[in-house]
Amino acid sequence: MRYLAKRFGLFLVTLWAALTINFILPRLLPGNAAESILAGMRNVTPAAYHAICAELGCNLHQSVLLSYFQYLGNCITLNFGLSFQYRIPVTQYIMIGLPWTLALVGVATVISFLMGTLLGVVAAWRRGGRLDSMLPPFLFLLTAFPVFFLAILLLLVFGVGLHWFPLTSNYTFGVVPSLSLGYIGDVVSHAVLPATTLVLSLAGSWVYTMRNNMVTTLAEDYVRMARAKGLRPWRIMIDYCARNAILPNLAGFAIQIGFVLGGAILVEYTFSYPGVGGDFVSATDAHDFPVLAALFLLFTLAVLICVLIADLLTAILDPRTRES
Amino acid sequence: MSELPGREQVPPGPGHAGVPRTGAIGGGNGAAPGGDGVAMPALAVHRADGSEPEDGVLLETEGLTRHFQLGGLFSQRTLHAVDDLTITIRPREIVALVGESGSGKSTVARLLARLYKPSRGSIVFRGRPLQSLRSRRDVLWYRSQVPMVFQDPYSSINPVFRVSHGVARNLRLHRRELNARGRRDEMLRVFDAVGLTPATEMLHKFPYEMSGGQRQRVGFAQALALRPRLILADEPVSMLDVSIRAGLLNLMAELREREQVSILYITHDLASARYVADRVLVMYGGHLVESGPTEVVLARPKHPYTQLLLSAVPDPREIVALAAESQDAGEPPKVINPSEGCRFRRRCPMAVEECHRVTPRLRPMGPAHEAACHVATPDTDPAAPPEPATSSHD
Amino acid sequence: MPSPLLEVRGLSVDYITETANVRAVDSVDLDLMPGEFLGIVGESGCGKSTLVFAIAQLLFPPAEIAAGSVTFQGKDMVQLSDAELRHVRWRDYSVVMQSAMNALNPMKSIAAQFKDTLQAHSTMTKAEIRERSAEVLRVVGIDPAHLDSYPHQLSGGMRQRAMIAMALLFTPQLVLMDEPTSALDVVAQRSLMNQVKELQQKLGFALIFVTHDMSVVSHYSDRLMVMYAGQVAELGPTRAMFEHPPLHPYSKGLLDAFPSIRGPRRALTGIPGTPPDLARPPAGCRFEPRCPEAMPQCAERAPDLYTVGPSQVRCLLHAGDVSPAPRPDPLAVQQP
Amino acid sequence: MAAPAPTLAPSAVAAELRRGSDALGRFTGAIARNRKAAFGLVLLLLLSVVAAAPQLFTGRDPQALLGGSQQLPSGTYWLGTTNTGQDVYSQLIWGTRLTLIITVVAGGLASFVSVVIGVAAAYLGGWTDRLLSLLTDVFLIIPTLPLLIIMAAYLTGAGTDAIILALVVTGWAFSARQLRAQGLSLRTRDFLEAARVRGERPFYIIMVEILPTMTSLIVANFMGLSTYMVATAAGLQYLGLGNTSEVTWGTMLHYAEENGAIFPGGNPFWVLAPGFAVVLMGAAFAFLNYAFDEIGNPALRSFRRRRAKPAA
Repeated sequence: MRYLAKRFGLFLVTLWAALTINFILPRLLPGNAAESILAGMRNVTPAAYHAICAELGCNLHQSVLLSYFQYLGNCITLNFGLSFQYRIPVTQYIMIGLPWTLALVGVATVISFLMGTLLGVVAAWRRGGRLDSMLPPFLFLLTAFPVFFLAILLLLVFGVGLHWFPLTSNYTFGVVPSLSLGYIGDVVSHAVLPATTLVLSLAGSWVYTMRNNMVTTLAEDYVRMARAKGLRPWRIMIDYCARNAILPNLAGFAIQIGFVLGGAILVEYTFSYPGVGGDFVSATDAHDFPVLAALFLLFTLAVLICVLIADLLTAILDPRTRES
Repeated sequence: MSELPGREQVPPGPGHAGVPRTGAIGGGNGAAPGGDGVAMPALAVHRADGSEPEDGVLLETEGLTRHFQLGGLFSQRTLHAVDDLTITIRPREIVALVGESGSGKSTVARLLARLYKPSRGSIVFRGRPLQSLRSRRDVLWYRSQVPMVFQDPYSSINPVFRVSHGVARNLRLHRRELNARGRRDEMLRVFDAVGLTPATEMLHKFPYEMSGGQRQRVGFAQALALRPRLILADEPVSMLDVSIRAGLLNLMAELREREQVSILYITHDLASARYVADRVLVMYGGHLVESGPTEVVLARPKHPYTQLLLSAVPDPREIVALAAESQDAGEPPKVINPSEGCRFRRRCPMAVEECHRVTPRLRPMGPAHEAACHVATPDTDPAAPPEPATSSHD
Repeated sequence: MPSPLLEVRGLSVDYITETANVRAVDSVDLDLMPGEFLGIVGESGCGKSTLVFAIAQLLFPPAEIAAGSVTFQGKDMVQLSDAELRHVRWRDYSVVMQSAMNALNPMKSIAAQFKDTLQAHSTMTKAEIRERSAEVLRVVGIDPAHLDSYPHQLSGGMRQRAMIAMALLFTPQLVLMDEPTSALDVVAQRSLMNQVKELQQKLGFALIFVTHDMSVVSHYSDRLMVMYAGQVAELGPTRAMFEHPPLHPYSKGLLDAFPSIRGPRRALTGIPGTPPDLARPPAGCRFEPRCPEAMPQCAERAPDLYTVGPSQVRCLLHAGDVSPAPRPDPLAVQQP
Repeated sequence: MAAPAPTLAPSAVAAELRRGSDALGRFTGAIARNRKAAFGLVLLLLLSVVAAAPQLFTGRDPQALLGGSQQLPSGTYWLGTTNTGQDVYSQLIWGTRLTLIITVVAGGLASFVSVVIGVAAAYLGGWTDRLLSLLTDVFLIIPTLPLLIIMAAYLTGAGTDAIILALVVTGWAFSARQLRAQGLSLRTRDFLEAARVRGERPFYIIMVEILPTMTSLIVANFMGLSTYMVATAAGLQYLGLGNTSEVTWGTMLHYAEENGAIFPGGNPFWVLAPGFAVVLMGAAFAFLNYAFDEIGNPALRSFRRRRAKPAA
């Protein structure tokens, strides 16, 4: 249990760090920049003005510490204030885009985890085979491709070039969202290219990490013992090799979620896919700080939850974390 | 090779005139030490050649203790690695510290090398307590006289530099009186002294170009460069093949003779301790359980653990296996939050009620021979020469 | 003479690396009788572990069997495919490795690791598996309550015993042990050796026991094979090698390198120099550069295995057609 | 844009320690022999030459409005023109310099920070280790691109230095963790205790005894970080952050995307050229990283089984 306590401690500290960064960053702005942003606002209602001021900390008569705790209070109660652009509560605004991004990132993560693990395990298991000698160099090259360029390439080839998939957005404009097969088909066809981009960008490093772990595990004595015991090859691969290769790195995989989210922002921007990733970029252009802050917390929280899940799995599956 | 001076004729115990030896130093890379016989270790305090003997003690510890805190904030547990250790080391003497894994012998070495701070007790080197050595000059004074040789030949030398790196650093730090020329000559001298010849060639090699035995010799050469008083050797031969081991053991005996240096030889191998050491200290579970001149302790072991250790050492030349059918499974003691009483009691065939209550203190068993056991009986006639070691433990 | 359980003929193993192909084991011949205890002794790098893993068909790249045959139960194991081998493994011969700490799967309990072995070769029910596992643990002196603990929760000695218990699950005809006691202290080592000998006599399996420390097997093994630089230097009854000086100068040097714990103390000389580089083995006898009794022809002519009484030795001194210069064995003379 | 994750298991350190010889001599040898490393190095040298002397490769001013809007590649404009008629090819050449500078400087600084924190945490141990490891874990968990975008957004108009600062602050954590792992496995090595027993000062021990043995991992991490920096910096500029008036491959991608270069009627080469240039630079560093991974841990090398099982 001590292992879990330690990891939960990390969860809290990281959350607090994210909150604090969010609080400090706007205050770091050089004085004039804050004014210039405010000056740039069109038809700013007094309430919005004060919200922005509080956000940017320009009403200095209020002590920083007080506004810090006020800010923390707001975050806990999910009250992130109003979006500058749309004058609606930030939480409400986020909810619109969130499901789309969750679907996209969720699917991409699951696929790349499964594909990455499978390819890594098989490549390492058939050491010296075609797959193992051809895979690593190709995969490594893949990591050299920036995500947004992968997106552009796929868009260019399959969208503009072959017209297999629509070019932008999450479903055809004007189609009424319903559970009909047609609508779902439409949504899926819109999601294929963005999801593929994410999978390609993530699977690359995952397969490489997995293969390296497997290669190290294969050299262990207990794998040689497993062969000596006459166990079936696939049982050795799964029960002895994969289990020892995957488990210690679950936390490492969870941290990769951070990269997936980063990727999602770039992909949604390129495909103008209306998820929170796209919102993130548009909020940046519009200096919509409350939305930016909330989304940043959301992303950090997402990764934190994944890391916690990974820790839970490790605590359950890996006996070494249990007290001897 | 001439017959070796019979150790047995020399009655043990300090103060007796040692038998002068004419141990010639064998050159050659680990080559059999040639010349007329091998420098056999003997307890020589009064040198026949009249060199002025040092005063009685080089290093002594008083109630030396080291505990380690384990566990998190709530489950605080203490590991008693070394408890209440009182030993003395004299000049030009090889003392063997023998014990199994978990006995605390390596912790003692690290305490004497100031890698660990004692939890309690004191260490006094040539009359100066270590705790009082604060300034860099004082620390360097101690470091220049008490170097250490480590166990693992593959990790005790930095692989990225040439093997002469360690020796050069020692000379630069502790032998400031030497100029570059002087340092170079000294490097050649120490490499020759440990049998790494041709020294000029060996100096330029990298660690991965050397065998385990040669690397350990580099370790000794680094120590020699300081003109040390006491070398702490933490299991210097245990990772070497048996055939190379003999060369290193002979080297230690030679160094003790020629370089007037004492060696604390830490090992789990009683046979090698008997071969090279003048005195032997046996440790179990962090306690010193028996100490005395090697031949006496091995001839008449008083502590049941020493007897068990002695009987368990397989000797290929024994014609028939000793009928030592001891059921002892050799499980190491648990020294985490240990209770009072002798720590060997659970494995001891002679344990009595008192053993479970009172931790035994070291009691004299014969001249310079002590054991920490309630049941052990001192020698009736201390002057009796030790009969040949055939005792067996059943 | 009953037919041997295991016949090894001309077994050679190569390590294939980009720079050179190193012949770690050079055409070893070996016969093992049922129920026989064979000790294999040699220093690091002499190929003893490689030989045993070659016999057990457990070599991983870059090591590969270059030539020779290993006939066990009438079948040449080198020719068997992995599938065919799988049925023989552990049922008829099992392996005990050096450090039990990483030979046991850290992620699975002892019981689980016994279970998957039993299930691979039999159709025992869960209860039978549990019972059999408890039984073999009791045989090696471990409380069956430890079945559900994990490797990191056991002490060094107990892990080693659990490994031996696992090797005896099917009471195989042959057990191969690769330095099972080197990680143990001398007291634990003796008690384990006593137990291994007891089990061998009770269950009747043949045993190949590899160690770098000659003294460990000196009282337990029936026959002893001394290996040097990938070749068999000497092979013969154990007691023959200890009661009077061994035939091969290397075995003699090895034996003399042991400081004695009892009896008179003698000066040790050890064996100076280092073993040859197996990538470029010398023409003549591989021990010649370090041999105190080397003769001029030893450098050119590679000795074969010559039979001397019950033993075989790879040394020209015993070639019969060479008159060794009569030199008294220095150590034998002054034996008091 | 996922950062490559070269895992150098501590057990690999043992292999390196046993084989390590004088650092520099062996590296040049290792690089020469390793095809990937050689390929990466040649590519890098080429890019550096282009960065150093762009005028050798194009006479035109990258900003000058010359041709028509988004013309396809032709004899005069090898890669076509931008929407304002600028020559895409000369922009590509002139953009090399700043892109390489940002990458190498950010990669180098992040590497430096990760070495300092990683080695300090491993060597000093105790509370410092706990604090630094916590700091590393926190920066590992916080998603890097969002944090980067926020910092860039707040620092708009602050130019390239701000971007480099943001890249370094968010990029150091992963390699710090790896360096700490290797540092910890080194701590148990006796030669560090031997140095302490000799009376060496801690600073000397870190600088002379620890760092040289970690060179192959430090270099591998620098290469890995540079691959990450190329892609991430380009990503930021692609989103329109940082100083969009400077000529870099990232800004080219930004304007190309905004002006529909990839859609029918646009000049696709305006986006493909900088895109593949970024990939090229990333690949150069990636291959060097991969090569140093193999030097550090030979077991990872992929090889073809040469000989079939021998007949009896």
